[in-house]
Amino acid sequence: MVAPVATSFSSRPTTPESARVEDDTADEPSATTAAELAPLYRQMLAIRRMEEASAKAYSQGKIGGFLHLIIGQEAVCVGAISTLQKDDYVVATYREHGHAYAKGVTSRAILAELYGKKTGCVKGLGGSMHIFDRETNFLGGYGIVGGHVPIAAGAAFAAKYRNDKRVTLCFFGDGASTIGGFAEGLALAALWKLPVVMICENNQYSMGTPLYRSVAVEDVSLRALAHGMARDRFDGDDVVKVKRRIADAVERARTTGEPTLIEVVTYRFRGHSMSDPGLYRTKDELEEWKRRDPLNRARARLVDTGMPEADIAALEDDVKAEIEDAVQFAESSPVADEYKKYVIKDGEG
Amino acid sequence: MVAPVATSFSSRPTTPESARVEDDTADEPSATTAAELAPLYRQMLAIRRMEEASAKAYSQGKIGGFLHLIIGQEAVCVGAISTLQKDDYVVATYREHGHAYAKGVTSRAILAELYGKKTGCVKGLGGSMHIFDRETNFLGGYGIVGGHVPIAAGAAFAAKYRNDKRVTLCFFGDGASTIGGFAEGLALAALWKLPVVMICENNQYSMGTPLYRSVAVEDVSLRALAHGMARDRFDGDDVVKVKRRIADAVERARTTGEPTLIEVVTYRFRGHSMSDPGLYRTKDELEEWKRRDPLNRARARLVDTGMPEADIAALEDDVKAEIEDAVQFAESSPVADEYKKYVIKDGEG
Amino acid sequence: MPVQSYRDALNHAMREEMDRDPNVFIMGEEVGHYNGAYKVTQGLLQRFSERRVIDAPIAEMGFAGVGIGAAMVGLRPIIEFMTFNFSLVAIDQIVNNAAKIYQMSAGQFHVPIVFRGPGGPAVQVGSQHSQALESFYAHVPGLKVVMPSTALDAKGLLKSAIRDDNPVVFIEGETLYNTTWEVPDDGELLIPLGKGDIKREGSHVTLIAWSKMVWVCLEAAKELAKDGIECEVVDPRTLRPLDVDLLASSVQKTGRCVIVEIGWPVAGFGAEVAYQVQRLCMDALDAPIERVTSDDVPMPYAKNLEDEVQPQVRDVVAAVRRVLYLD
Amino acid sequence: MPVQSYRDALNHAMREEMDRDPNVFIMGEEVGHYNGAYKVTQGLLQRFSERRVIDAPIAEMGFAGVGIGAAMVGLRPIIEFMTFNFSLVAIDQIVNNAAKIYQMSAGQFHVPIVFRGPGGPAVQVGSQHSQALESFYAHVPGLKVVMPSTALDAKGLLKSAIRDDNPVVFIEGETLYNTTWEVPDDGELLIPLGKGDIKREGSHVTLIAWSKMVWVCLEAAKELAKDGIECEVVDPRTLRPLDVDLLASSVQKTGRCVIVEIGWPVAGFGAEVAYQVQRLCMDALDAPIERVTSDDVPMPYAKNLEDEVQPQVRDVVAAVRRVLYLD
Ligand SMILES: Cc1ncc(C[n+]2csc(CCOP(=O)(O)OP(=O)(O)O)c2C)c(N)n1
Ligand SMILES: Cc1ncc(C[n+]2csc(CCOP(=O)(O)OP(=O)(O)O)c2C)c(N)n1
Ligand SMILES: [Mg+2]
Ligand SMILES: [Mg+2]
Repeated sequence: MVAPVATSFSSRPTTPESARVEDDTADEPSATTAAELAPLYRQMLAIRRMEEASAKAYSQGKIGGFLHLIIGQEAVCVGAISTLQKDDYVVATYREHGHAYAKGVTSRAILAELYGKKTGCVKGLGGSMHIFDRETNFLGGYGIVGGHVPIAAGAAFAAKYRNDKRVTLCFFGDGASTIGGFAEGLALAALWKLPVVMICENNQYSMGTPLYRSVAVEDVSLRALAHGMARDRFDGDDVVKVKRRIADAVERARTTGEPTLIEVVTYRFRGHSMSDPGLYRTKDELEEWKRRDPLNRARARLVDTGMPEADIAALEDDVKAEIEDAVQFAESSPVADEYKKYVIKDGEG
Repeated sequence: MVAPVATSFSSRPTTPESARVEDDTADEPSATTAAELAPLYRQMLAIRRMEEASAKAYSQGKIGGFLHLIIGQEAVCVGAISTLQKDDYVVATYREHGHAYAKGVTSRAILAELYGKKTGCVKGLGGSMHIFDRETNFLGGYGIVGGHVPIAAGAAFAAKYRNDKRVTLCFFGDGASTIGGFAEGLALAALWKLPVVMICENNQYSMGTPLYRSVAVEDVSLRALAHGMARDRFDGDDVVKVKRRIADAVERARTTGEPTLIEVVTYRFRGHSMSDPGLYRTKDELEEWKRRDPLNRARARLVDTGMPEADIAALEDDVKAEIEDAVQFAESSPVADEYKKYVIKDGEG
Repeated sequence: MPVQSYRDALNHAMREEMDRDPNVFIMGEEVGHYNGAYKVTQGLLQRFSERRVIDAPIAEMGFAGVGIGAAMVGLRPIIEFMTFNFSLVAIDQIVNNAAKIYQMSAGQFHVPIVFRGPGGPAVQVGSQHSQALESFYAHVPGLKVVMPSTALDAKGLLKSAIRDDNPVVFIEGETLYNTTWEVPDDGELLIPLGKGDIKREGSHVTLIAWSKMVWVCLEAAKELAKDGIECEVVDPRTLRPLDVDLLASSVQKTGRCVIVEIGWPVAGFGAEVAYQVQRLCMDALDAPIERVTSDDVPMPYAKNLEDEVQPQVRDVVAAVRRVLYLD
Repeated sequence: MPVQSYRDALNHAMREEMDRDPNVFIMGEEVGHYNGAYKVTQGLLQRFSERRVIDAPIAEMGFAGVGIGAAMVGLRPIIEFMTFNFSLVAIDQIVNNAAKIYQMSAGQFHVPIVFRGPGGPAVQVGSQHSQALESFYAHVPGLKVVMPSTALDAKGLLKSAIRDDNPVVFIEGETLYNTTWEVPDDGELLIPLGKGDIKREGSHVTLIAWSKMVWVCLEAAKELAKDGIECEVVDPRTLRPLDVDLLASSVQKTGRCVIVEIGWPVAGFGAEVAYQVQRLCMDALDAPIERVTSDDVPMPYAKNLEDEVQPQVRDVVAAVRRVLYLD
């Protein structure tokens, strides 16, 4: 019954080739100033240091469960979210510490959450994957791949319903591009013309699977074509460029209400989560990407803008102090203690 | 909190414009012969008469539940399935009497099933929506929109696994184009290069909703673009043309193993199901489509091929006799009587 | 008092709540232009326009999620599933998002949303369209689950559900839409979620049932009354939270309990009811608790088989006689 | 006898069955090149090549359906869910297709498929990743549901599941992979589905538990033995079909019953067990049946809260003492 011919179901050999974007602006840095770039650099650095601190705490057993770090990808969330106003919404995945921080959640609240402390942004109930913050309109980190995409469309639906001009950014991974929740959320956003920007952070792997083994065509942004939706695709290591390109889409959403699908090509320097040794990629591949570290790139550009080295160093010291304080805060906070309170609102309504 | 501006979520006024395909072959009838066309015409006519008989039986209370007729769309299933070999698979929706018949299920077995009789193709257990037939490799009629698309990919997967060169045809409606099951089935077929032809029967409505209120772009075949998949789109009222165009895709699947997404534009003359009065469309619209009735068209072409009127009439009498016999068979068959037997195979395995 | 159909009661509940609160909207397949596959939303599009009555394409996972996102930021969506059979493609949104966002956000976001539509077998629609999924939803903390049996309950409970700050799964009886009941013409008719109702008083046996099975129990009770057997028919109305006190006090009185449910037996909601009753009434029980349920099979299409599979009045009568040791 | 880990037992079961039958293949996220998110499929890609060990993209609904279609035409797929939490996006395929195709086709097509993967809370993975969904699947006729507690059962039951002609939902304990048990080195080690097992004999109280909770019960039994209380620990192993005879005969003997489950209480599978036990053993029962379950809440992240929510040995001990009226 079984044919003797071995049939392979994967479309390419297993060694990935680097999947850089064909993009004519790829190597032209976007014009910027110290005033614009310094706060972006500061945020990226704070996210990097915060995540390094969390990795350390994890290895000491102070953080548990799944911990997904965004190290290497910081320019995407920082550049994208810098285009928003406070009232705008952000919806993200389980890899969302950076997005929460960029939207205004403090490093204290994030780290305390990872430590499972009462002072965490969700009182130790959510942990790394489920950061929520009403104050900054951070609508959450979600653990089911693709499941949050319709939720982002829903926040945008509310903005359209109220005509309040708020914009929603929705972040998801390249691996989410094959799941129904993404397809349905995208279709509804297009049909109803909802003011949402769907941002695929293509870090080229979903866990250990390179994108070419997940999709037939390695360009997630093409999904927009069938919906007549605006789309964009670019490299994500220049934070200013990310900001510019996302700003166009945010502007489109704000003024015309129309959605955009954007794919940003990036790379994570760490494993999928803390337990992943990353054996599916070569050291060379990783090193190549590290040479394009968005933080180094931003720092170098900051120097180019004429910002004095002493000022940069002061900024860096400030970040160091902030994260040290946040770690200290998380360490010394009391453990989580309430959990029955947040099941049903207002008793038996 | 609510803006005073009324916001419409539908993208066009509610009167649909006729959605004909831009297709340079639209009005050139494909060359054919009586030998080719006569059996196709016979099948279409038998399906029409069988469905008319079932509508009558429904109104007499002899058939219950949901009854979805394909009247007006017969050229699609007949033309498409005529390209297959017996070993090939067909997977369809709840609107599948025609597909089953075209694959070789008898009108007796289909009508007896609709009557809930023991002699029905699934012994009265499935009814109109769930026709299955192992003998002809008809893998079923399914009631959950989109849910059968992955199953079709699975049958094609098995063909690839065994390298047995079988081809799978999967039929679904325009309304299925927004659901996750379709998106995932399509993505997997493309990724794994499965020998399946995905055929969207775009009859322009999902229940009472015209396609322009279901999707942002009224071209379901565009979904193929993002997957690098072959696609086609054409009018479905010329059965020979349907046969030719589907044959190309079947050939592709059989020889290269590659999938194709095809949209066939058609129209159903009856309501969505027997309980639907079809108030969402105008009489004029319906009449315009009826003028393009694929049966009339096929009959006229049969005359053109030189088939004597007497032979055509004989064929029509034959169909009449077949369906009368099938009705008689259904009426006189014993009622269904087994149902506990088909829950778990072989007792408590 | 005016008599109203279950369908109209639901329709008026939505209309009144949409009149009352501009944040309430309804979304689902065919709810607008088509006036609802079962006409429950009749006239709402005309009254409230396309902004608030939104026809959705076939994408239950997507529009359930859209409702959840909208609810998080302050709207109060009513999401109609054409039938609850189709909620299975959206259940991840309900279980993993709607039910958990209040908890995951430590109370910062809540999800005031109603998922509603008909559930349970209808007539001859086959196995994929004939299932009672209440035990799935009742299992999940963070949800409320409501299953009204009468037009009165339908109206009062749906209004409460729409005003509730939590996600509510509201399962209507697909075969109850044409049933009627006395319903006061009162815009503030609010029946609290979590309170059961005694649909008929009796002292010999307690029958516990919800949705359509209440009607079957009432019929059985009538028949049994002819033999002098008085059944108390208790309708919890809300499965989560469950009014265990009401159920227990009835069984304390009667000492016998039959649970009647339209769905499959194994791990159905009736099992939970049985557990609670035996826990609270073990000493009072004069016989084991009996369940009358659907046969443990996917639903066949043929009418004769479908009737055989579903709980009938005669099955309830037989079970009552068994717990009374009369046969 | 050689001792083996639960993980290796599962791995060997699949390897042996794939050696035995060329129609068996495995498909799921990261099952191939990554050797499985939990390493259960370690080495299978190398042994069987990409044709039979297929890495799927994130599309559970899609690849569950692909498995079903392939099974209909004669293959025997093993579909791995990275965890059963993600089966919720595929549940429509399992309930409406896998479970019903044998019935809908009146026996013409059957679906020999295994859906497997870890289920139940792990450690600190939060509410969306910590749920025990066995009561959903056990509700559905047409499915079998298996939940092994030991490496021995894991191997013998998985081999039987792969050879079974019906769809089997095979839920592994996410925290059991490293546990060990004596497992004979026997390629024909087949434990029949639907047969329970007594994991410890005792005469005072019957503890009914499956998967990880068997271990908790064994610990509790050890502790209680110090006070002279002898618990019988009964593991149904298969929830559907359920070995009610074994459960009932134990309770007939002991007269007391505590059901321990890791999931939510309301309409959990424990309710079904309780219904069956009270039905068959009402006269023998000297105390109401007790359940020990998770708290009725979405799972919190913090370790201290997570421990509080889940059933612990001390909770089982307390319940046993309650049904013995010792406190
Ligand atoms: C529906 C579902 N299936 C599987 C998983 C397990 N899982 C968690 S993250 C992940 C990979 C996601 O990859 P991608 O979308 O590229 O995001 P990244 O982790 O790279 O940021 C998988 C398979 C899940 N969380 N949800
Ligand atoms: C998941 C799901 N949602 C809703 C339905 C109810 N329903 C049955 S048919 C139908 C319309 C389908 O339209 P289309 O796909 O265009 O097929 P057609 O009926 O026109 O052949 C709907 C909404 C269903 N069966 N399944
Ligand atoms: Mg990725
Ligand atoms: Mg259609």
